[in-house]
Amino acid sequence: MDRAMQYDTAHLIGAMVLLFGFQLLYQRRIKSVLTTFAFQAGALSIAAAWQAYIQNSPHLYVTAAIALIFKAFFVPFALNWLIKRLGIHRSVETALGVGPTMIIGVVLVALSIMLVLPVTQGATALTRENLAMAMSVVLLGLLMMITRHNAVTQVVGFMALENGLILAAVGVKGMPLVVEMSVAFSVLVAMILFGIFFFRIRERFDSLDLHYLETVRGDRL
Amino acid sequence: MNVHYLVLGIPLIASGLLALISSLRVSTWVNVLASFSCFATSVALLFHRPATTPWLFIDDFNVSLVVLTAFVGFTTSVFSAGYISRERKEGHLNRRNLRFYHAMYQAFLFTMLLALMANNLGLMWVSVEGATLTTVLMVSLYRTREAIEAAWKYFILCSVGIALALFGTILVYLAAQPVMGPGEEAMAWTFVIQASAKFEPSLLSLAFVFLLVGYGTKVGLAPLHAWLPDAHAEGPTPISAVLSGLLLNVALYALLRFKMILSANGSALAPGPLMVAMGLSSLLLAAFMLYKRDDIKRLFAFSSIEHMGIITFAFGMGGALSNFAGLLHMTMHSLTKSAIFFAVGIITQIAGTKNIVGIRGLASSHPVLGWSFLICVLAIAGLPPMGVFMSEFLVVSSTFARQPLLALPIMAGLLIAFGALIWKTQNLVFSKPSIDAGQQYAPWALAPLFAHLALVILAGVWLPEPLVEWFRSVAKMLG
Amino acid sequence: MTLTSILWQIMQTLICLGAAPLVTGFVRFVKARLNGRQGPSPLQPYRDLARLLRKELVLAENASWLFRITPYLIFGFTWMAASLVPSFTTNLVLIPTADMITLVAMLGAARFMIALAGLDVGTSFGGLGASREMMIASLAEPAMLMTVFTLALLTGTTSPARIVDFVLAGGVGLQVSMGLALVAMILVAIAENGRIPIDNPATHLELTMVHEAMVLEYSGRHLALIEAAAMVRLMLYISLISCIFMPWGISQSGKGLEGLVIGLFAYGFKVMTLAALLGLFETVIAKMRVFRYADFLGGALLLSLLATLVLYVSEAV
Amino acid sequence: MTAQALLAVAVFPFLAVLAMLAHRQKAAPSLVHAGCLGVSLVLGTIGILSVMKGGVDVAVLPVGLPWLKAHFRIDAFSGFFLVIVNLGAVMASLFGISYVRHLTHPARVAVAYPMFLAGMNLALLSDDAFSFLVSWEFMSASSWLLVLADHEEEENRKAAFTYLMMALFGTFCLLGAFGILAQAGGGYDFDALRQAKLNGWQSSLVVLLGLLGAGSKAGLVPLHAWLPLAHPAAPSHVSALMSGVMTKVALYILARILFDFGPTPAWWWGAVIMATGGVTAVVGILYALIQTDLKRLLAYSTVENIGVALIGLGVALAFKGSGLLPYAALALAASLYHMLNHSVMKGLLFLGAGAVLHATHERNIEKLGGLIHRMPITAAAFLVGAAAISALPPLNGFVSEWLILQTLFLGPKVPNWAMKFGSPVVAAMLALSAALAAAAFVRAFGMVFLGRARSQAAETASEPPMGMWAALILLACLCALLGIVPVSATTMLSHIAQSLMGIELSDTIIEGWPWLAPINVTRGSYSGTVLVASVLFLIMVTAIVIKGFGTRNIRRSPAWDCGHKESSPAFQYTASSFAQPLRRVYGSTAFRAKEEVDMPSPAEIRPARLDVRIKDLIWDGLYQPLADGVANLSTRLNRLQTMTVRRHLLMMFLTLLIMLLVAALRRVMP
Repeated sequence: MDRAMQYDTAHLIGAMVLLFGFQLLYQRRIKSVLTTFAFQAGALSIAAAWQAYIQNSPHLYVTAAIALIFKAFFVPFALNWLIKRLGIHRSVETALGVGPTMIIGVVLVALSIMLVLPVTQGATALTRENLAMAMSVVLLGLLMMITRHNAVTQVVGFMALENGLILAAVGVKGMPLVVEMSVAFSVLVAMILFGIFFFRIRERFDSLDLHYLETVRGDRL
Repeated sequence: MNVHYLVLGIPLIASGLLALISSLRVSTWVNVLASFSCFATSVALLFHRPATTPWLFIDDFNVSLVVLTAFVGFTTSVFSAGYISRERKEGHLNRRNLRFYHAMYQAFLFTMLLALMANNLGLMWVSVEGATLTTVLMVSLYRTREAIEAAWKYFILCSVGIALALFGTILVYLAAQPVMGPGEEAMAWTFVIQASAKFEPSLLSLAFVFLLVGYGTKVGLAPLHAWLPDAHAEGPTPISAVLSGLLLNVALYALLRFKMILSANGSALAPGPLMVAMGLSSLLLAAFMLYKRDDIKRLFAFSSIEHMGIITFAFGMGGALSNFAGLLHMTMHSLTKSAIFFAVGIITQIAGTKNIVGIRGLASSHPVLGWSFLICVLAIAGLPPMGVFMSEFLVVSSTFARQPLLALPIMAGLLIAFGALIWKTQNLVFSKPSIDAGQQYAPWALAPLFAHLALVILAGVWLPEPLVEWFRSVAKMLG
Repeated sequence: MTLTSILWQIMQTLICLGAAPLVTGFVRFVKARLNGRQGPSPLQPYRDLARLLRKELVLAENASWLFRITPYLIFGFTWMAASLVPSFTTNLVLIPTADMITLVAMLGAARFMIALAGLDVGTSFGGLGASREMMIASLAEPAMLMTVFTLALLTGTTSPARIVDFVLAGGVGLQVSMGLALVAMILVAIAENGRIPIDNPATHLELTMVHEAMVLEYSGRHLALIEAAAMVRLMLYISLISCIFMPWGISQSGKGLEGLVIGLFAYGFKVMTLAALLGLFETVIAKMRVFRYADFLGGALLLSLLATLVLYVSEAV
Repeated sequence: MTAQALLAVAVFPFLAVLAMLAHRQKAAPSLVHAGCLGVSLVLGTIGILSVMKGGVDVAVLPVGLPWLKAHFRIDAFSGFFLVIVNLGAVMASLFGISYVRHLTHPARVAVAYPMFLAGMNLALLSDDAFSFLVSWEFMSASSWLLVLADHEEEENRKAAFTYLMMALFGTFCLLGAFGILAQAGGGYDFDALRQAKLNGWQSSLVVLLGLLGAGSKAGLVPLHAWLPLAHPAAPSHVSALMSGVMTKVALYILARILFDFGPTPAWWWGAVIMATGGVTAVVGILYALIQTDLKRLLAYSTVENIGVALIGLGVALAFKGSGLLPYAALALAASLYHMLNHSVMKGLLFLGAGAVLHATHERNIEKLGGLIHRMPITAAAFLVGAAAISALPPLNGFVSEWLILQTLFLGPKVPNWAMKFGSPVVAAMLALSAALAAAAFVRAFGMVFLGRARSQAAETASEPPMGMWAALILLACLCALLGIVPVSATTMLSHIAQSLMGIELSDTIIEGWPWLAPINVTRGSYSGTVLVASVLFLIMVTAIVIKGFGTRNIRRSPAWDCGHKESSPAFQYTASSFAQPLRRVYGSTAFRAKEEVDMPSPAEIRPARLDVRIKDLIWDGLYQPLADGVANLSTRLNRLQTMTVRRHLLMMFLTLLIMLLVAALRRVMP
C-alpha cells in the first residue's frame, strides 16, 4: 500500500486519539471517564503499532504493548479499585462547567493548529498534522487536569496528556528512547496511583491543602 | 576507560550499596567517601576531556557545573553526616528512613551528573525526571503531613512540567529529523547544534516555549515556582541545600542547552524576551514574598527563586557580559546558597525552631556560627567582596547601559529583596540572644560552610583564568 | 600702601569710636526734643560710659570665662568692622582686609558671642533675648547679603571702597534697584541696631526687649564695652549707608589734603542728617509685636532680592 | 606613590584581624586605634605629597574582574580627598584610643573600624568602576556594622537597616551611571570612562544617577534620611568619620562624574545641582534647629554643609558648561575648600559631642548645661567648632562660604536666565542657612555648656582624658589656622583645579600673601591674618586703656535677672523654648509645627501645658509610603503562595498559553 495511504491511516488513528480526548471532557460519570480513557489508550497503542509497521521500527511495538496493557487495562482497573476502596464519588466534580470546558478545548485545538500551520519547510504533511493532533491532546489533558477536582479524573487527565506525548513521539520517524519514555511515564503514573492510595487522597488533589491553608501553607502571617 | 563513566559510576554503585547497609555510621561514612571520590574523579575532567559520544559528552559548559555539582555534593554529604546523626539522636528519623535517605542521596547525585553530562537530549530529560523522583522521596522523608503535602505538590507540578519539557524535546527532534535524518544523532546536542541553522524555525520556537515552561517549573521561575518553597522547607536541610544549590542549576542548564540551539538557528523566535519576562517576574515576586516569611528555610527558598530570576534575566539579556554574569551567578549562587542552608541547618537544630522570630542574637550566643551566617547572607545579598557582587555588578551595569528601563525593575527587585533579607537576618544575628549558648554543635560541622565561603570570597576577588575562558566561550555560544 | 593711608586708617579708627557716643546721644537728643522733652545733652553717653567704666564689676555666681571675654571680643570686632567702612576717605590701608560680606559676618560674630553670653548665666531673660536676637538675625543677615549682592552685580565688587569709587565715577546713575537696596539696608540697620520698631534701646523689664535682655547680667566695664560696641555699630551702619548711597565728598586715594577736609565735613553732615532722620523715624513709629518681626524683615529680604532681579530688567548688567 | 598607599591600606585588614583575635584583651581596641592612627598618618602624608607634586601615579593589581584587573591611581584630586579622609581618620583614631575603652562593646568597634578606614581610602584610590564600587560597598558595610555596635537597642538596628538600604540604593545608581559610561567608553576602568562619548540623554542620565547615588551617601535632601538615624547610633568618633569624611567620599565620586568622566554635562545641570544644594542647605539646618539630640543636630548640620558644598559644585559645573573656566576653577576650589573645612569642623564637633557623651552619658541637650565650668577645654574647643560651622570670621567655615558666595555673585555672568535668576536666590538660601546655623549652634552650645546643669549627670561631669581633648585641641587649632591663613590652603587647591579644569587657580585666587581675592582684588578681598592681627591689637589697646582707667575689683553675686529669684535650673530657657521663635517663623511651613496651649482657669490646680507637634514631612511623605507600599504588595502577593495545587497547575497552563500565543502572534504579525 502506498505511503499516502499509510499516512492517512496514521492520521485517522491520531484523530481517534484526539476524539477520545474530547470525549473525556464531557463525561459526567467517572466510570465512563475511565472507559473513554481506556479507549483512548487503545487507540494510542494502535497508532504506535501502525507507526511501528510503517516505519518498520519494531521497538515501537513495545510502546504499543505498554500502552495497551498498562494504560488500557491496568490503570482503569486500578482506578476502579481505588474508587471502590476509597469510596470516591461516582460523579465527576467540575471546577468549570462541561460546556465552557468544551469551548476552551475547541479553542485549544484551534490554537495548536494555528501554531503548527507555519511549519512548512522540510516537515512532511505527516509531522504537521500529527503534531497538531498531539499538541491538542496534550493541551486537552492539561485542561482536564485543571478543570476537574476529582483525583481520579485528574490522573486520567495527566495520562491523557502523556498519551499526546507518546502520540507525538511515535509519529516522528526514528525517534529514539520512545520506549524508555513511555516506561518512565508509566512509573510516574504508578507513583501517582500509589500516592493517591497511600495518602488517602479522597476527593481531590488539593484537598490535602485545604485544611492546612490557614496553618502551614506558605506560613502566611 | 573514560573518567566520566567513573564519575557517574561511583554514585550509582554507592546508592545501590547504601540501600543494603543498615548501620548509620557505616552508611554515613560510605556516603561521604563516595561523594568525595566522585568529586575527586570529577576534578580529573578539568584536565582531560573524554571523547564525545552521542550519549555523553563534556564541554566548556558542563565541565565546571559537573565539578561544582560533585563538590557541593561532597560538602553537603559531610554536612549531612553531622545533621543526620543529630536528627537520629533526637529521634526524628528511624533507621529505615536513613538507609533510604543515603541511597537516594547518591541516586540523586547520579541523576544530576547524568543530566549534566548527557549529550542525548532524551537522556537529559530522563535524568532530570529521575532527579525529581529521588528528591520527591527525600522531601517526604519526615512523613509529617506538611512533608507529604509538600512532596505531593512538588511531585504533581514537576511531573506536569516534565511532561511539557518532553513534548518540547520531541518537537526539537521533530525539527532535527528532516535535516539530519532519523536516529540518535538527531537527538545528540553536539550534532544538533551544528545543524540547527537549517532547522524549521517555527518548530524550534514552539519547542522552546514548551521547554521553558517545562524546565522552568523545575528552575522555579515564577509563576511556576509554587512547589519550591514547600519542598525546601519540609525536606531535611541537606536536601534543601542540594535542591537550591544544584537541582535548580541542572534544570536551568537543560534550558540553556536548548537556548543555544535556538540562538544557533537565528531565525527562530528570540528566547531572550521570554526569559527576561520570566526572570523579572520571579525576581520581583520573590522579592515581595520574602517579607512575609517566618520560616527561615522558606525565606531562603524564596531567595533562591529570586536568584534564579536574576540568572534567567541575565541569560535573557544575552551578550558577552550578561551571559558571563549569568554563568558566574549560577556558580556563586549554588555555593553561597548551599552554605547558607548548612548554617540554617545548624541554627534550626540548636534553636529547635524554624521560626525566624524565635531566633535572636546569634552573634552573641554563638559568635562563629552567627558571623559566618551573616557573611553568607551578605554574600547572597550581593555585597562585596563576595562573588555574587561581581555578577550582579555586570548584570545591572550592562542592563543600565543597554535597556535603562529594564534596569529599573531589576534594581527595585534587588533592593526590595535585599531589604527583606537584611532586616530579617539583622534581627536574627543581632539583638539580645534567645538561644542559650549552652546549645552546642559539632565544631567541624561548619567546615563545609567555610569551604564554600572561602571559594565565594576568592571568586569575588580573583577568578582562575581557565574558568574565565570556559565561561566566555560558553557566553559566546549562548549568543 | 602709603604712609598717608596708614595715617588715615588710624584717624578713621579713632573717629568711628570717638564719635559713636556723640551720634547715639544726638539721636536721643533729637527724640527728646521731638517728644517735647528737654532731654539730656548729646554728650551724655560719654558720661555714662565713663561712669560704667569706673564702677566695680558685679559678676553672677555662675558666670563663666566666656561671659568675661565676650565684651572684649564684641567690642573688638565691632570697632574693627566700623573702622573698615570708608567714612571720609577710601584711602585706608586696611580696606582690602574685609569686603561687605566680611563686615556682615564680623557683626554676626559679635552677635554670636553676645547671644552666648546671654545664655551663660542661665536666666530666663538671657535666653529670651538670645533666642529672639538669633531669630531676627536669621532674617536680617540674608537681607543684608542680598543688598550686597545687588551692589556687587551693579558695581562688580563687594568692597565698600570700590563701590564708592564706582558710584563717584557715575557708573550707577539713578537705579530703581539702588533705591530698593537702600530701603532694605535701612530696615536691616534698624533691626540690627535694635531700634524701634524692632526693639527699644531705652527700655528694660519688657517682655518685648531683645538686646537689653541679653546684657541684663552685665555691669561695670563689661557693660561699658557692650554699650560702646552698640554705639559703634550704629555708627557703622550710618556710615555704611552714607558711603554707599551718598558717597559725595568722600576723598579717594590721590586726592590731597583739602579733599580730606571736605570729606570730613561731608561725613559729619551726612552722619548728623541720618541720625536726625533716625530720631524722627523712631518718634513717629510704634514698637512691633515680636512675631511681626518676621514680616518686617522678610519684607527686607524680599525687597533686596527684588532689587537684584530688577537689575536684569533695567539691563544694568 | 600609589603602591605605597596600597601597602599602607593593606595594613588595615591586619589590624581588624588582630582586633578579632584579641577581642578578649582589654587593651586591644586602643592598640588597634593607635595602629589606625599611624597608618592614616602615612596615607595623609601621601595625599599631601601627591597634591603638592600634582601629576598622576598608577598601579594595577591582578584581582577583581578578570579582564579588567584592579586599577588604582592617585592624582591631585584624589590626593586632596586622601588628605581630608586621613586627617579625619587621624583625629578620630587619636580620640578613639581612649574613647573606645569606655564603650559598651569596644571589640565590635575595633574590628569594623579599620575596615571602614580601608574602605574609604580604597574608594579614593581605585581607578576602575569595579574596584571603586567594591570599596564603596565595603565602606558602607563596615560602617553599617559600626552603627550596629550597640545592636541590642531596637532603634539602632532600625537605623542601621535604613542606612544600609540607602547605601545600596546609592550603589545601584552609581552602578547605572558607570554602566552607561562604560558602554560608551568601552571599559570599566576610569580612563575609558573619561573617554566616553555620550549623547544628550545619556549624559543627563549619568548625571542624574550620579547625583542620586552620591547624594544618598552624602545626605542630599531628600535622600538624607539615614544620617540623623545612623550618626547618633554609631560611636562618636565613628560618627565623626561618617559625617565629616564619608560624605566627602560621596562628593568625590560626584565631582569625578561631573567634571572628569565623559563629556561635560549641559550647563543647566549646574543650575539644577546648585538649586538642590540650596534646598538641602536650608532644609538641613532647619531640621537641625529643632533637634534636642545633640548628635542628631550635628547630623542635620552635616546635611546643610553638604548642601553648601554642592552649591559650589553646581556653580562650577554651570561655569564649565558655559566655558567660563577660571570661574569654574574658582567655584570648584571654593567647594573643595568647604569640604575640607567641614570635615575638620564636623570632626571637632562630633568628637566634642563624644566627650560630652563620655562625661555625662547624655545626648539630650535638654538634660545638659553648665558644662563649661566642669569641662572648660572641651567647651572651648566646641565653641571654636560651633563658631566655625556658623561661618563666623576669622574661622575656616567663613572663608569657604565667603568664597562660595563670591562665586555665586559671579553666577549671573553665565549668559542664561536660569543662572541669572537662580544664583541670587541660591545666594539668599546660602545666607539664610548660615544665619540659621549660627542660631542652631548658639542653641546647641548654650544648652550643653552654658547656664546651669539641668541634670545630675551634667553636674558631676568632668573633663575627658588627655587623649580625647588633645584631638579636640588639635582640630580647634586647625579650624583657626585654615581660617586665618587660608592662602596656603588655596595654593594646594589650585593644583586640583588644574587637574580637573585644566587651568591654574593660583593667578585667579591669590593676590599675594595674605590677601585672598577671587578674580582680582578690586572684586573684594579678605585677609584673615590681618583681620585677626588688628582685632587682637584693638582688644589689647582696649584692655590696657580699661586697666589704666577703671577699678579692678570684682564682686560675685547671685544673678540679677531683673530681680527674679530663680531657684531651680528648670527655670532656665530650654532648647525648645529657644527654638520657639524660629519655629514660629519657619516651622509652620517647614514641618507643619503645631502648638497647643492648655491653660487652666485660675481656679484649677493642674499645670498648664504647651504641646508642640512637629512632622517630618520628608519621612512621612516619601519613606513611609514606600515602606507601606511594599508591605501591602507583599501581603497581596502572598496569597499566591496559599493556593491549591490545581490552581498552581492553572497558573502553569496560563503561562504556557500566553507564551504559545506570543509564539503564534509572532508569526501572524512579525
